[in-house]
Amino acid sequence: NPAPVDLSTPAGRYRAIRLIRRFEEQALELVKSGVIVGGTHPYIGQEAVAVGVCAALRPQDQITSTHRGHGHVLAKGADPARMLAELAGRVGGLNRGRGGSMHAADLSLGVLGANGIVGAGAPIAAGAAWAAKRAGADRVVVTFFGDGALNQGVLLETWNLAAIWSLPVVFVCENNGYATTLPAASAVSDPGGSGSGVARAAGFGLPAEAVDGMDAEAVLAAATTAVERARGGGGPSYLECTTYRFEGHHTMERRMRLTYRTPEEIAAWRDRDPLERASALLVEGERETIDAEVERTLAAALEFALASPQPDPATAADFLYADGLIPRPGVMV
Amino acid sequence: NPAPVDLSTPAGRYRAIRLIRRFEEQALELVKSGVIVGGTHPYIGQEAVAVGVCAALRPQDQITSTHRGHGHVLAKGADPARMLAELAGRVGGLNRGRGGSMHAADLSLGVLGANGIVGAGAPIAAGAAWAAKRAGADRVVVTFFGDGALNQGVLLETWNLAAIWSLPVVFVCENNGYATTLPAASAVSDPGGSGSGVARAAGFGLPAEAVDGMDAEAVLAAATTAVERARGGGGPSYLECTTYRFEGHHTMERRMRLTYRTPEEIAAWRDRDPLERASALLVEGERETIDAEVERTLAAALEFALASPQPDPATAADFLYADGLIPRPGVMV
Amino acid sequence: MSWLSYLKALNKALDNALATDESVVVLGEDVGAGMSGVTLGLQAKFGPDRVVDTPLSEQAFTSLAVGAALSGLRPVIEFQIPSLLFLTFEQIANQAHKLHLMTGGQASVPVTYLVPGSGSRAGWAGQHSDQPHGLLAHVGIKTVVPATPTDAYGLLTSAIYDPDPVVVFAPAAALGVREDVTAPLEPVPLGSARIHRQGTDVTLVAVGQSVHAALAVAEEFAAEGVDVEVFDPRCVYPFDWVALERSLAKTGRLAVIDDANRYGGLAAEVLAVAAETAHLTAPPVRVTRPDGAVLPFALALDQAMQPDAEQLRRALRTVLK
Amino acid sequence: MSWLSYLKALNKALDNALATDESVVVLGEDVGAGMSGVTLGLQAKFGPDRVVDTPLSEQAFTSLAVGAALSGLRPVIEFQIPSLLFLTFEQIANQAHKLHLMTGGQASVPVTYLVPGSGSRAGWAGQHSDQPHGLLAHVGIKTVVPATPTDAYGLLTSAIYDPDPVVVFAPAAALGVREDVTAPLEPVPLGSARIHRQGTDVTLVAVGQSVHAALAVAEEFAAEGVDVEVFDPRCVYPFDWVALERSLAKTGRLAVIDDANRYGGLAAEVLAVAAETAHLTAPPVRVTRPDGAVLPFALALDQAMQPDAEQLRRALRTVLK
Ligand SMILES: Cc1ncc(C[n+]2csc(CCOP(=O)(O)OP(=O)(O)O)c2C)c(N)n1
Ligand SMILES: Cc1ncc(C[n+]2csc(CCOP(=O)(O)OP(=O)(O)O)c2C)c(N)n1
Ligand SMILES: [Mg+2]
Ligand SMILES: [Mg+2]
Repeated sequence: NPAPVDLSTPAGRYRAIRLIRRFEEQALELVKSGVIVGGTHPYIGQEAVAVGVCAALRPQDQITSTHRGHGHVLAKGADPARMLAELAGRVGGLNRGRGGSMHAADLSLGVLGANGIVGAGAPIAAGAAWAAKRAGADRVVVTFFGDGALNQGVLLETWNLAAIWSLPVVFVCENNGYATTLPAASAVSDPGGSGSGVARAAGFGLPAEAVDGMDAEAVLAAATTAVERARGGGGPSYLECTTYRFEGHHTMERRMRLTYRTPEEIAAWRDRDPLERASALLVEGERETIDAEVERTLAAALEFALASPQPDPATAADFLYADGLIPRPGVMV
Repeated sequence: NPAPVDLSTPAGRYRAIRLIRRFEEQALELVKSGVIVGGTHPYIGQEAVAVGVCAALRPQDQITSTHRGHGHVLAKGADPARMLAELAGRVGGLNRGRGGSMHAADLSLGVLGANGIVGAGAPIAAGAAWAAKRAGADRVVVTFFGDGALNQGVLLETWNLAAIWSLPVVFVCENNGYATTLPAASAVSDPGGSGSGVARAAGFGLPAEAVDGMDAEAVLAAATTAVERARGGGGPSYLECTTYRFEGHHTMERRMRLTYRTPEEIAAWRDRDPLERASALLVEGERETIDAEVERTLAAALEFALASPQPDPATAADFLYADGLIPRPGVMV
Repeated sequence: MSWLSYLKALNKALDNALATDESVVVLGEDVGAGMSGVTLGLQAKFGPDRVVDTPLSEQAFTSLAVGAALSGLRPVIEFQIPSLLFLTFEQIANQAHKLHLMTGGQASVPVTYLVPGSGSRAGWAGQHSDQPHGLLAHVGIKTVVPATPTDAYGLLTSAIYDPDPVVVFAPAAALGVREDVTAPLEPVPLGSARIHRQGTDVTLVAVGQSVHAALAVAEEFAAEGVDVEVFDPRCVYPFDWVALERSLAKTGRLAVIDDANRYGGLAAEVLAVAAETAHLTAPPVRVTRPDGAVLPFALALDQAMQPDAEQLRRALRTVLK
Repeated sequence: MSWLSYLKALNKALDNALATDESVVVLGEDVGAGMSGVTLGLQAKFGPDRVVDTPLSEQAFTSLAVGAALSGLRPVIEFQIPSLLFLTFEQIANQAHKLHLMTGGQASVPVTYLVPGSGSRAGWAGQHSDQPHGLLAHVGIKTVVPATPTDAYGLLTSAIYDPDPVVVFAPAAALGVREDVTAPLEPVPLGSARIHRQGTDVTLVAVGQSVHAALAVAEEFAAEGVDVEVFDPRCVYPFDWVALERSLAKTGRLAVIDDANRYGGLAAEVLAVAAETAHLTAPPVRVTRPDGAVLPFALALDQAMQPDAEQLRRALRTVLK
C-alpha cells in the first residue's frame, strides 16, 4: 500500500489539504445523515497547519492531537478509510470504534492520539519526547493545541519541563481566533504584545515564533526550523499558527443561533482559503487530476467504513485493561 | 488591645522581624519538646519579605499564605498567642486547633489562610481580589508563594486571569533558592534571564520586578509600588523577593543528613540576616528595649497557648459543614 | 399549567437567583452564549459581570470562586464536561470542601458546581461520559442529581443558597425531560428523598434519568400485580437514610439502579446501609455500569455500558423471588 | 533471617526493578535526596536520569509518564502527599486509565503511582492525611494497599510490571512495620487476597495498617474463644471476590475496618457484595472514618477521626451477637 499522503512536494501538500477538506465535508454530511453519531469539530480552514507541520516530520516522528484532530491524524499519514470507519464507530476503525472523532489514534504511525481535554496532549507529547531523548533516538514530537489551551495549567507546566530538560518537542498552537465562543484576544492580556502566546512562551525560555497558518509553505518553513532544532538537540520551540475555522466550533453549532463571529469576518477569512493558496503552486491541469483522485479515495473510504461492522455490544468492556482483566458487569443476576 | 504589630516605622518593622524570628525559634523548641506535633516549615531568614510586604498593606487588605506561613500571618497582625495556640493544637488557637501550622487563618484580619498545597493560595487570592473589585472596594490582596510554585499550573492560570481582569492582586514570590531540595535555578530554564520568574510573569503581561528579599525596606518600597498600582486600578503585579531560609525545609529535616546546601552557602546568607539589616535603622538602645518586649510578648503567648485546652475528641467532626450537617460517624453500632 | 423542561428549569433557577440576590454570579466557559442551554439569555439580562465568560483555566477559576465566596459571593460554576471535576478535584475536594473545618469554622464556601450534560451524551466517547457523583459523595461533598424539572429547579436553588460547596449533576439523558408544572417552583431541601411512586413489594432506588427508567419498569410490573416503590434520594450526599429505612421497613426488598461505576458508588453505599440496618427478605441487587467503566464511542457499546430497562427487569425479578 | 522494614521493602522493590529493567524510571519531587525514604540511595546508584528529580509540576510529569509509557518505559511516580492524587486526577483517571480502551487496545500505560505516607501522619492536618483508595477503585484504577514489608515489596514489584496504571498506597502508619523475612522476596500478584489469620467465627476485612489493628484485636478475641479470620484483600481493586466468598461461606459473619471515608469506599463495596451474594448470619458492620472526613490538626481530633481498636472491638461484638 502506498502511504495515504506524501507531503514532500507542493503538489503533495495541496493534495493533503484537499483530502482533509473533502474528508471533513464528507464527515459533515455523515453527521447530518446520522452515520457519524455525536458530531465532530470540523477542521475546515485550518488544513495548512496540519499539512505544513507534518510535512516537516519524518515517519518515526510523533504527534498528539486535539478534539479538532482529523486534519492532524490524516496529515501524519492515517488511512482515511480506517479514520472514517472510526468516526462511524466501526470495528474497522483506527481505534476499533472505541475512540471516535475525539480519540483517533494510530500508534504505528506515531499518532499518539487526539484528546477530548484541552491541553492534555502536551505533557503526553513531552513524555514521548523524553523517552526518545533518553533512548538516543532522533525522533521529534509535535503537540498540536488551540489558543484555548494557552490558559491550561498543564500546558504551561509542560513548557517548563520541556525547556529545562531540553526535550525534542514542538508546541504548535493553532490560534483560530476563538475557544468555542471566546475570542482569543480576550483570553490573554495585550494579545498582540506582552501577553501574546509568543511572548508567554518566550518567558518560559522557548524559542517562539508566529506564522501565517493559512499558508502551508510558510508553516512548513517555520516548522522545519523548530523540528530540526529539536532533532539536533536544541530543545523545544513554540510555533503559533494564525488560522481560522470556517465552520462552527462543533457540528452541533449549526443548530444554534450564535453571534460571536460576524458573517463579514468569516467571509474575509474564507478569502484566504489555504486550499486556494496551495493550489497556486500547482501546474496546469494538476488540480483536476488530484481532486478527482481524492474523490475516489474518499469514495473508497466511505465504502470501507460502511462495510465495516458495528461492534458487538457484548464486547463493550473489551480493552478496558491491557492485561485482559475483565471488569465485573453492571448487573450480576 | 493594641495591634500585635505596627509596621509603619523602621523600628516597628524591626520589631516585627524580631517577633517572627523569635516566634519561629520558640516553635523549633516546641517541636522538639513535642508541644507542637507534626513539625513546622520554619520561616527564619525570610522575615523581611513578610514584613516588607505587609508594611505596604492596609488593615482591610488581604493575604493568602503558604506551608511556610507563620511570618505572613504574624506580619498581617495575627495575635502571636492565638497563633502559637494553633500550632499547639489548642481550642484557643486561631483555627480552634483544627488547622495547625499549614492552615493558620484569621479571616477577621484578612488572613485568608495558609495552605498545604503549593500554589493553591493564588487563585483564592485572585477570587478575593475579584470580589473586591466587583464591590468597588479598594482592597488589595497579596498572595505569597515560593519559587516551587512557579511551576504549578494553577498559579500560571491565575496570572492570566488576574491580568485580563485587571485584578487588584500582587503575586509575591519568595525565591529562597530551593523547593525542598530542588535548586530553584534548576527548575526554570535560564534562571537569570529569559526563563526567570520575572521574565515569565512579564510574558503574561504582568509588571514584574525582583527585589532583595533580605532588606525589609527595599521590599516595602517595591511592594508599595505594586500594591498602590493594584489599589489604583492598575491591576496585578509580580514581585520576586530573593531570600533564603536559614533552617531546613521542615523541622523533620534536622534528623536527615541532606547535602543539597553547603555550609558555606548557608553561612554566606546568614551574613545577610534581615534582622541585622533592619536593626541598623534603630537608634541607640532601641534594640534592647524592643527585644525585651518581644520576649515578654512571646512568654505571654506561650503561657496562653499552654493554658488553652486541648479540643475534646467528641468534637472532631465539628465545623465539617457550615450548615451544621453532622456526618455519619465511622462506626454506627 | 405550563410545560417546563429540565434545562429550562435550571435556567429559571439561575435567572431567579441572579435576579433576587446580588451576590450570585455565574462563571464558566461560553456561559455568555449559553452553549449548554443552561445560561441562555442570562448574560444579556444580567450583564457580563454577573454571567462571566472565563478562559479555559478551570483550576484557577474554580479556586477563584473560593476566594470570592470567602468575600460573600455565591458563585455558580458551570462545567462543560463531567470530567472537568477530575481536573478541578484538588480545588473542590482539597480546598473548597476542607476550608470550613480547617479554619475552625471561620470560612464558609458557598460555591455551586453545575454539570449540565453528565453521563453519556451518545457519541461523545470516553472522556465526556462520566457520571462521577460517587466520587464526590465519597469525599463528602454535597451532591445532587435531580430527576425532574421541578427538582432541578428546587435543588439547584437550594445548592446556591447552601453555605457549603454543592455539586449539581444534570444528566444529559434527563435534560429533555418535561413536566406539567402546576404549583409554583420552590427550593427543595438538600438531603430529602422523594417517593415518586408508592409501593409495597420492593424499594427501587434511582437518581437522575434512572428515575424515569425505574418508573417505566414499575408500571410494567404493576400490570403484573407487583407494587414497586420508586425511591429517589435526589441528593446522593447527604442521603436521606431515614426515608430509606421507612421504605425498606415497608417493602423488605431492595434494588438500586445507578448509571455510575459499580465499585463503591451510590448503589454500593445503599446496599451497605441496608445490610447493616434493614432486615431484608431477599438479597438486594444493583444495576450499574461495570467496574471502572469507560464509555466506548460506538453507540451500541456506549449503551451496553449503561444500565438498561431489561437489566432492571431481570434484577427486580431476582429480588422479588 | 533478617528484619525488613516496610519502607526498606519499597526501596528494595524499586532498587531491584531499576537494576533489572532498563525501562524502569522513577520520577518525583526530592527523589534524589530520598526525602520520603523510599528512594534513598537510588539516585546515587542509578543516576539522575533513572531517578529523576522533578519541579513541582505534578500534572505535567504525571502525564509525561503516560507519554513515556507509550514509548516503552515503565515510570514510577512518587507523590509526596496523597492529595496530590486529587491534583492529578485528570491525568490519572481521564488519561492514563482510559487510553487503552479509547485506542481500541493500541496504547497501554504501565505507570505506577507510589504514595508513601498516605493516611494520617499525626499532625499534618487536613490536606496531608487523606486515604483515598476508594476514589481510585471507584474509577477502576488498580489500587493496592500493602500491610506488610513482604507484601509492600511484592505488590510494588507487580505494580511496576503491570501493563496498566496502578496506585500503590503505603500508609504512614504502616511504614515502620518490620518483619522477619526468611523466604526470598517475590512479586505478589495483583488481585489476590491474603488470609493473615484463619478463623471460623467472623471474617474481618482490613487493608494497610488496619491489618495490624485487626490482628491485635483478633488475638484478644481468641483469648475469649472467638476465632476471627483476618482477611487482607491487599488489592482494593481488583478485589479478590472469590477468596472473600470462600471466607464468608465459612464464617457467615462480616466486619470491615477501613481507614477511609465511610460513604462508598472499600468497606461499602465489601458489604454490598456480601449482601448480594452471601447468606450472612448477622448484619455486617463497618468501622471507618466518618462521612466526608477531613482530619483536624489537633492530635486528639486527628485520631478521633480514624477507626480505632475500641471501635473495632465494639463492632465485632455486635456482629458476633
Ligand atoms: C480542559 C477543557 N476545558 C473545556 C473543554 C470543553 N471544550 C472543548 S473544545 C473547547 C474550546 C477549545 O478552544 P481551542 O483550544 O482554541 O481549540 P479550537 O476549538 O479553537 O480548535 C472547549 C472549551 C475541554 N474539552 N477541556
Ligand atoms: C502541589 C504540591 N506539591 C508538592 C508539595 C510538597 N511540598 C511541600 S513544600 C514543597 C517545596 C515548596 O517549595 P517552595 O514553593 O519554593 O517553597 P519553600 O518551601 O521554599 O518556602 C513541596 C514539594 C505540596 N505541598 N504541594
Ligand atoms: Mg481556538
Ligand atoms: Mg523555595
